[in-house]
Amino acid sequence: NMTADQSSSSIAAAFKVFQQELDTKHDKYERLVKISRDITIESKRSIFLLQQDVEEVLKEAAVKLDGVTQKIGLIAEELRGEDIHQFHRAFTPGIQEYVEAISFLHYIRHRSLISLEEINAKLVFMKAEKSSVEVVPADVQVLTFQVTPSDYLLGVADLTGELMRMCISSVANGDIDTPFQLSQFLRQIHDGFSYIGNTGPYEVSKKLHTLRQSLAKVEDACYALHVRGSEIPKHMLADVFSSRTALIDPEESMV
Amino acid sequence: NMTADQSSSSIAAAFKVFQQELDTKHDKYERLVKISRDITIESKRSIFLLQQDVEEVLKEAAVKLDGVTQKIGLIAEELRGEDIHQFHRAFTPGIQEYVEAISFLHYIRHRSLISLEEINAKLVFMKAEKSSVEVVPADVQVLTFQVTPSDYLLGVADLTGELMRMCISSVANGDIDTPFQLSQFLRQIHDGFSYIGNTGPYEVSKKLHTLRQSLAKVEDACYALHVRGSEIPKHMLADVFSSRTALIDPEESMV
Amino acid sequence: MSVTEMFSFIQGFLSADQDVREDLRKVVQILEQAAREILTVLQSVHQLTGFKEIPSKCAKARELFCTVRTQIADLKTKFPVEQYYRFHEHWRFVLQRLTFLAAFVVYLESETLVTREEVAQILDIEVVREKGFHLDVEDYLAGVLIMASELSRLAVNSVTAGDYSRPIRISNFINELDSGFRLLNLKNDPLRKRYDGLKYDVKKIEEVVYDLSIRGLGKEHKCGEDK
Amino acid sequence: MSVTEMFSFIQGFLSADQDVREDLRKVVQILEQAAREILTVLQSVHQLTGFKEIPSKCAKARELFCTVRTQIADLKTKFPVEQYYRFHEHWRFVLQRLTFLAAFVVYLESETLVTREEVAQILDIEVVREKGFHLDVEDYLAGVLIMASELSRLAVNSVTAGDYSRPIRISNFINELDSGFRLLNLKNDPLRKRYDGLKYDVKKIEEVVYDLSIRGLGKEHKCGEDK
Amino acid sequence: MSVTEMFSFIQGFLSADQDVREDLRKVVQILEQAAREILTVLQSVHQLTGFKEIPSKCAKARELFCTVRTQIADLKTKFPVEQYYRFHEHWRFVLQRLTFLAAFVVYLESETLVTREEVAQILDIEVVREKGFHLDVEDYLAGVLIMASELSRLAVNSVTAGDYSRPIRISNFINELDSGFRLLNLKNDPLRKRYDGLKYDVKKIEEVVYDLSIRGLGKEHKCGEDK
Amino acid sequence: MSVTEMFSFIQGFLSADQDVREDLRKVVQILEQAAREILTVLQSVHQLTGFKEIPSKCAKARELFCTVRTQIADLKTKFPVEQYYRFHEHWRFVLQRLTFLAAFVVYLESETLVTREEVAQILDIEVVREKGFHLDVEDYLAGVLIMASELSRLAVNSVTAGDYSRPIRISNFINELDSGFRLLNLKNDPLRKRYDGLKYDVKKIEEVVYDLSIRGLGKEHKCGEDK
Amino acid sequence: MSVTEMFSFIQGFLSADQDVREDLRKVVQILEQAAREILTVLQSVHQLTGFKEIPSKCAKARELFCTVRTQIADLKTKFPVEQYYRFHEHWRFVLQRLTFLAAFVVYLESETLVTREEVAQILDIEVVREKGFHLDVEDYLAGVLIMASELSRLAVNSVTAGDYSRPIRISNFINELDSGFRLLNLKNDPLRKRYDGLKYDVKKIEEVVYDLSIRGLGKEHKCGEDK
Amino acid sequence: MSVTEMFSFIQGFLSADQDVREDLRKVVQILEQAAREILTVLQSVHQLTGFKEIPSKCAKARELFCTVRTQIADLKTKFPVEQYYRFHEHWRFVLQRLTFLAAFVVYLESETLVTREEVAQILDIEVVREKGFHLDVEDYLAGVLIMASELSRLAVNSVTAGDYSRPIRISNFINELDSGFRLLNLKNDPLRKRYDGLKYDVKKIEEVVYDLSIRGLGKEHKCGEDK
Ligand SMILES: [Mn+2]
Ligand SMILES: [Mn+2]
Repeated sequence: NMTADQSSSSIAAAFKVFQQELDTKHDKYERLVKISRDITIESKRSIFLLQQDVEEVLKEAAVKLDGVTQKIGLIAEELRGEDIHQFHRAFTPGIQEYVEAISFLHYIRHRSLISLEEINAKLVFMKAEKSSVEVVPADVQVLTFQVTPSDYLLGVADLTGELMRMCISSVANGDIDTPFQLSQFLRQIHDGFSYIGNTGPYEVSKKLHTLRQSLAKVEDACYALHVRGSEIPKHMLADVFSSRTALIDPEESMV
Repeated sequence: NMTADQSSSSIAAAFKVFQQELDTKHDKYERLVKISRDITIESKRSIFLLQQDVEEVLKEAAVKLDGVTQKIGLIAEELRGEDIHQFHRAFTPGIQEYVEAISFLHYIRHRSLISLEEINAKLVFMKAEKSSVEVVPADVQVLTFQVTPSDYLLGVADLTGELMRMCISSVANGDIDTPFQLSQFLRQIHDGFSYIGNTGPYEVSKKLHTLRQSLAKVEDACYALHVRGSEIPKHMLADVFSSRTALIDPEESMV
Repeated sequence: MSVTEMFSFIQGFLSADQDVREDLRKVVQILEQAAREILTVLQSVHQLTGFKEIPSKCAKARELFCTVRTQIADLKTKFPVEQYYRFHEHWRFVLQRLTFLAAFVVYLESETLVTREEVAQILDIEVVREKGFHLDVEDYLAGVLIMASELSRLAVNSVTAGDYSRPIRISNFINELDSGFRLLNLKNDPLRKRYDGLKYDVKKIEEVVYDLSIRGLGKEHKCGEDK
Repeated sequence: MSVTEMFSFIQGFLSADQDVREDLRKVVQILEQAAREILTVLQSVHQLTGFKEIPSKCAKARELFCTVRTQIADLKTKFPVEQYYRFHEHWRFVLQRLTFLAAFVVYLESETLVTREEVAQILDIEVVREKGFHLDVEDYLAGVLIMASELSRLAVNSVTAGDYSRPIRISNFINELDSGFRLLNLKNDPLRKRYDGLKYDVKKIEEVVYDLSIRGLGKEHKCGEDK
Repeated sequence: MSVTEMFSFIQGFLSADQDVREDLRKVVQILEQAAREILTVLQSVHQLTGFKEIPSKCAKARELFCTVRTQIADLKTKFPVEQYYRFHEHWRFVLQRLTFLAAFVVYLESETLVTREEVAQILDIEVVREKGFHLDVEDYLAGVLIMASELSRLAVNSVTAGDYSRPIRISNFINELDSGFRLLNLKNDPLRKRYDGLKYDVKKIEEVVYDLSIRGLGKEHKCGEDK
Repeated sequence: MSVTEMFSFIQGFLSADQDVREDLRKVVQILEQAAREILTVLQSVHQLTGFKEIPSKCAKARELFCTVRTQIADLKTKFPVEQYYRFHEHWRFVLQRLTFLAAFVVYLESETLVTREEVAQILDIEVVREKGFHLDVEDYLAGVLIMASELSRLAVNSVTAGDYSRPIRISNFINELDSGFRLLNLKNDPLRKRYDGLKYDVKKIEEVVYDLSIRGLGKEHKCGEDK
Repeated sequence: MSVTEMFSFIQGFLSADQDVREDLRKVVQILEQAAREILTVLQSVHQLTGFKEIPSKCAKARELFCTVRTQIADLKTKFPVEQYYRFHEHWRFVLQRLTFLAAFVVYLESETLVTREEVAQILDIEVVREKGFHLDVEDYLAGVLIMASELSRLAVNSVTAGDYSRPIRISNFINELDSGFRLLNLKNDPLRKRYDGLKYDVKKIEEVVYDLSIRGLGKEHKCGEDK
Repeated sequence: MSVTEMFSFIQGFLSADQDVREDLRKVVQILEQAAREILTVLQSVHQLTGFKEIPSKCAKARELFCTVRTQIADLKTKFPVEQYYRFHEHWRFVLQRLTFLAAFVVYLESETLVTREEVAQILDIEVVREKGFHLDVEDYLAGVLIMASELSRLAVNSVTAGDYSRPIRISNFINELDSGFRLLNLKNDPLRKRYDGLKYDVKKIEEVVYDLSIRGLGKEHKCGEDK
């Protein structure tokens, strides 16, 4: 029985180590889930602001998104020295929503698709080490977070839904340029996803149907604009929309 | 256009109020979800401790569960003056897990089913009002939380799974009384759920199958104990298990 | 308390709950019937001949709301008032329909957006939860969105009926409404979906206005009628 | 970067990913074959005649682990080492099987619980993630639990083969293991399910011990062999 | 009676039931083919050239309904008449399609809503269940709703074919139909879903009428026919 | 008849149908309550102490079937008897449960398989459809299969209660039942699924008999029957 | 060729295909009935009295396989032989059942594993696909696994019937079978799932042997037969 | 032959099968890549500027079909030709996509419906199963239906690009296709579901033609073709 006790304590000791390891991992996972939820909510709110397409609101959204970026910094901190893929499921919803928001802001400002590099370039964080209480600049550490290509793809897939909403709003506001621009852009994204086809992650395939529907809505909107526009001579067109289009700020005013 | 502006501002003013109302609700919902997740995790950990059936571990679990109770206090605080059913979906998973844990502890201590009243009696919280900084006892406010009968039922349904685990452990430990007690108890719960049948919430019906399986496992265990026990004269039985059963503490030692 | 007693106790609670729900289902079904009747009255505004009759149709609808009030009063007696959200799903849909109808009547009468207070008054319910059976803000907003869609239909039919100024007024109104909704942080919930539909309504109305403007229709009327 | 370029870039990444997975699938399939071969060797301990041959069977199994090490070495070259968890699902199952086999060999040899370090050594992998391709703690634990189930079978077959002391030693060992697992806060995950199975193994072995004890079998042997 | 005898006896029951269902499946398949043929005949009314041929197409369809009647007569012989609802699912779908086709023919001929009695007559079945194989009221309504959707398509294609008055008549007809349905208290069943589609058809047709109206098309006809 | 009149007329039909269904739902709910009460009475036979009380429990259950008969009599009045299959789904489930309960009582009393005639008599309904409200053969079979599963539980608990002969009798009974079902040509329907469960019950009971046999328990009875 | 002609032509294809499937369904249903009859004959070996009758039961089963051969001959005529895999799903299930039955007969007769060749001969079909309607290797394996599960039941019932040596022979046989399957590299398909069930059968039979061994039952027989 | 030998032999079979499937997966993956490339080329016809380039795009697509032919030639070598239906699922999806692409090219070039023969020729496969690797009729139909949906998109985008005659031609083409499909007796299978989508495409295109017609757009072309 002596030996049993001894070996028992050795097994017990080993399992106490396992216990700590598992609990640490689980707690970290749980913290990441919570950060991810926050990121999702704030990103969604930013997107909602962005749909309003008014300069000051855009600024507000940009500020909100900077806050989100800081939250991603918290994820980066949790993952310091970890294998990002071990905890990926915990934060992927938040990151996807962030990609959707940031790429939407980027499109509004630049009328182009933000690249994965550009997103990742935003996710570099300077952290003052806690070791020394005084703020010594030399003690600053750089932390980065890398969005995976899959999360990027999934975020962009969701972006197309927002672009469709933006297109319909533009049509409703009598803005005739944006819909055509958007249809061009959306078609490119659609063709891109067609090109990737089923080689991408499974979730992308699931979103493809919605993407097609969004594209159809945008193409229908352009069609409607064109058909209606066909009824009067071209030179009158500008006149008809002049009062409204003036309200839409030209692109160059923002960067 | 003047009137349009005026009415516009009145609509805008109204919608700003709605915005605040919706955001407040959403934020509260989100906070409740997070508390609920914490409650779930801590309850699960308590249950795990309880499965060990060792006096000091029981105490540790009880302490952990007191912590969970305090977390439910946070929910009660969030719901102060609210309609509990408006946010019910946010915290029902946590509460169900708490019911499972607290009723398990109760069974271990008293070998009986904790009642809904007994659970609710634990969920009374004294809160010192923040208004005055000094701690004046007169300024204490009583907050309560009421577990719904459905959440109670769902928690008890999950309890049966833990009871089954406990039964198998007891058999494995050579404890011959507990399995028969448990089979009796589990049969009562099973009959209770049969009695309720499909009049209960939908989720209960879903759990009924698992409950039946748990009961079958416990009945099989008792059957196995009996069949094995049948091979030797009754008076020898005690002898065989004596060394082990001594380790199992008698009920009266705890309360 | 024994296990059996405990389950009897719970069973009692569940039975009571089922009875409440059974009662609610019945009252709500009657309410839905009433709502459909009001809708039938108001539908006639889309007809060629219906435009002149708007005031009388609105008056008729207002009358029918009396019945609705009685029925809602009945509904209130069927469950404990503090448990509003427990049974919310039962009347949610019909309350949104009734809000839509109230909002439509008010719009037809005064071309203004009904306030939550007004809807509450028309239905004889509360605005604030603490005061009693109330109109949830999301249900109010849903009702308003249903009306927006009805207005886009009205804009189309106004033109058919030869009224070229109404679409322009509807357009202004819907635009204001849209601005209001833009202020809200809607989640991915049913309300958000409905709000996405608003954009299509705005678009449709804008198309009507466009059709009128390129034909030089409606301009003179608008001036004449607006001021 | 244009949209097209961006998608080409991503497509490149995805293709690379697919290629890695294709490679992993192949190596893992070979590993599974090797694991099945080791299992076949060790299965013979359940046979009536197998008990005397345990040492030679263990030696044979140890030999076969050489091949496994070579194959794992190959596996490691198929993906970037820091992306262990990205492809974890590919080898998770086979690694648990191999852990089981290693644990079984070690138990048969010395009646002790293999440590994570020992498994890592037998498979020529790391314990600590930072150092390289490692054995995840959950996979180690899963492997140990598979062994527990095999031991309950061994306890049964030992009796059939006339070895009455082994079940008692297995019983003690499994009880210790059970105590160890009780320390862990397992979530509702696959590991928890497997651990629930452990209780049945404990139960089965306890039944065997009981059967022996009421027949007065094994007692004398236990004393004789244990000390 | 022994258990074996009883089960042999029961097998008799089950076989008979399976045979009936097999027979029904075959006859229904033939009926579906006939329905598709009638549809093909009627589809041509949507073509540019089809409008003049409506009478001849209707006549042709009426002829094809003869075959349908023969097939339904055959269907009736395949099962005991009182067990209509036991096998209802087998022919439910095709009966709705046939109702739609009958309703469409009648509308094209006379621009009226076919009654249940008329459909029953066309298919040579009963209206009242007690009298024999009958047309269930819900199936009749479903058929009518399918026609409504076909009419919205017809309105669109009428304009393309240069017939500007037909859409206006369709619009009036559909509005009347909509009012009719609003009298019904439909539950959340397939019929309710189909009825929700009617709203879309109403709106679509109104938009066609709007398009004509704003362009001043069809005015002369409307006056002429309306008054 | 105008469209409005026709639809009003149809609404009459629909309302009548909905009223019937509402009535049926209520009666069935009460029947389910009664069935649950009988179940509660019979479930006590699984208790350790319940075996001696089987006769009194059966008597009690028989009494409760009186109430069931009254309720079924009430059910029959709620719809035209020839429309049995139209509303079949409403009572199908509860009739299967009641068949199970009747079969269980009969088995406990006489250890024989209840015939469809007996069940019909206990519930005071018909066997032959033509004669009135009857017990559909598939519902009868479903009820019998539910009982088979309850018997496998009873076999286990009999042993625990020290009754070693009952499992052997149950085993013979279930084997006979299994042979009976093998005569049937079941399709891939719910009944087939339930029948697949019977195989598990057969095996389970055989293992109980095995456990008794290997320990020489219940021998005296077995000998008596075997030789 | 016009579009219409082409589609008429295609309809010919589709009809032919549907006819073939209809025919296959019917023949397969008859085959299933035959398989159930053979099963009923063989089931009696599980009965107390059945052990002595094994030879006569096997002979009876062999006879019934004649009918099966005729039916399979009929099945072969229903489709072009090269399209075996096009219609495979139709007969796959019944062929697995028949393989199980053939394997069970052969085991009962000679306690050996039926080969694929033997099954093919019993069913009068081919082993090699090129030669005609054949027994797919996966279907053969599935049939063998069904038998393994039946043997674990037989081991249990042998003991009940007092035959203590049979379980030991079954145990050896099943172990050999298990080793055989361990040579196979099964994917995550239905076969793999069934094979996972084999582990349970192995364990179950080992426990039966254990039960005999610890009670000193069957020893004398074992010696006598083993050596 | 011992059990081990037999299973080793069987493993040979299984490995061969798995190797074939592995090979097929790879070739099909490459084919899918090629199909996506052709799609990318053809999708540019939806661009505003893409209409003039249709001939050059078609030429480019035709070129890419050369590669496809080589890959299909490779595919054919990977399995015995008579086992087409055994492995059908592997290439079914990609063959439908390629049929769609071939049909789309042919339509863009000549505005005719590609025949099965033409598709077979473009892919360098057979029409008749007996002659070798062929295009299954259901896969051909599925591919045609995918094209129909693409054409409805093309009709919309043609108008946006200012081409008003194309939609009218597409409308006629789709109507003919719809008539063709109505000749088929499709079961409740994937093809039937796809065909239900065709109705939506027909309607969509008719609405485009309507929009043009009511605005007098595309008249000149229409007149030319109509009369
Ligand atoms: Mn979004
Ligand atoms: Mn639990």
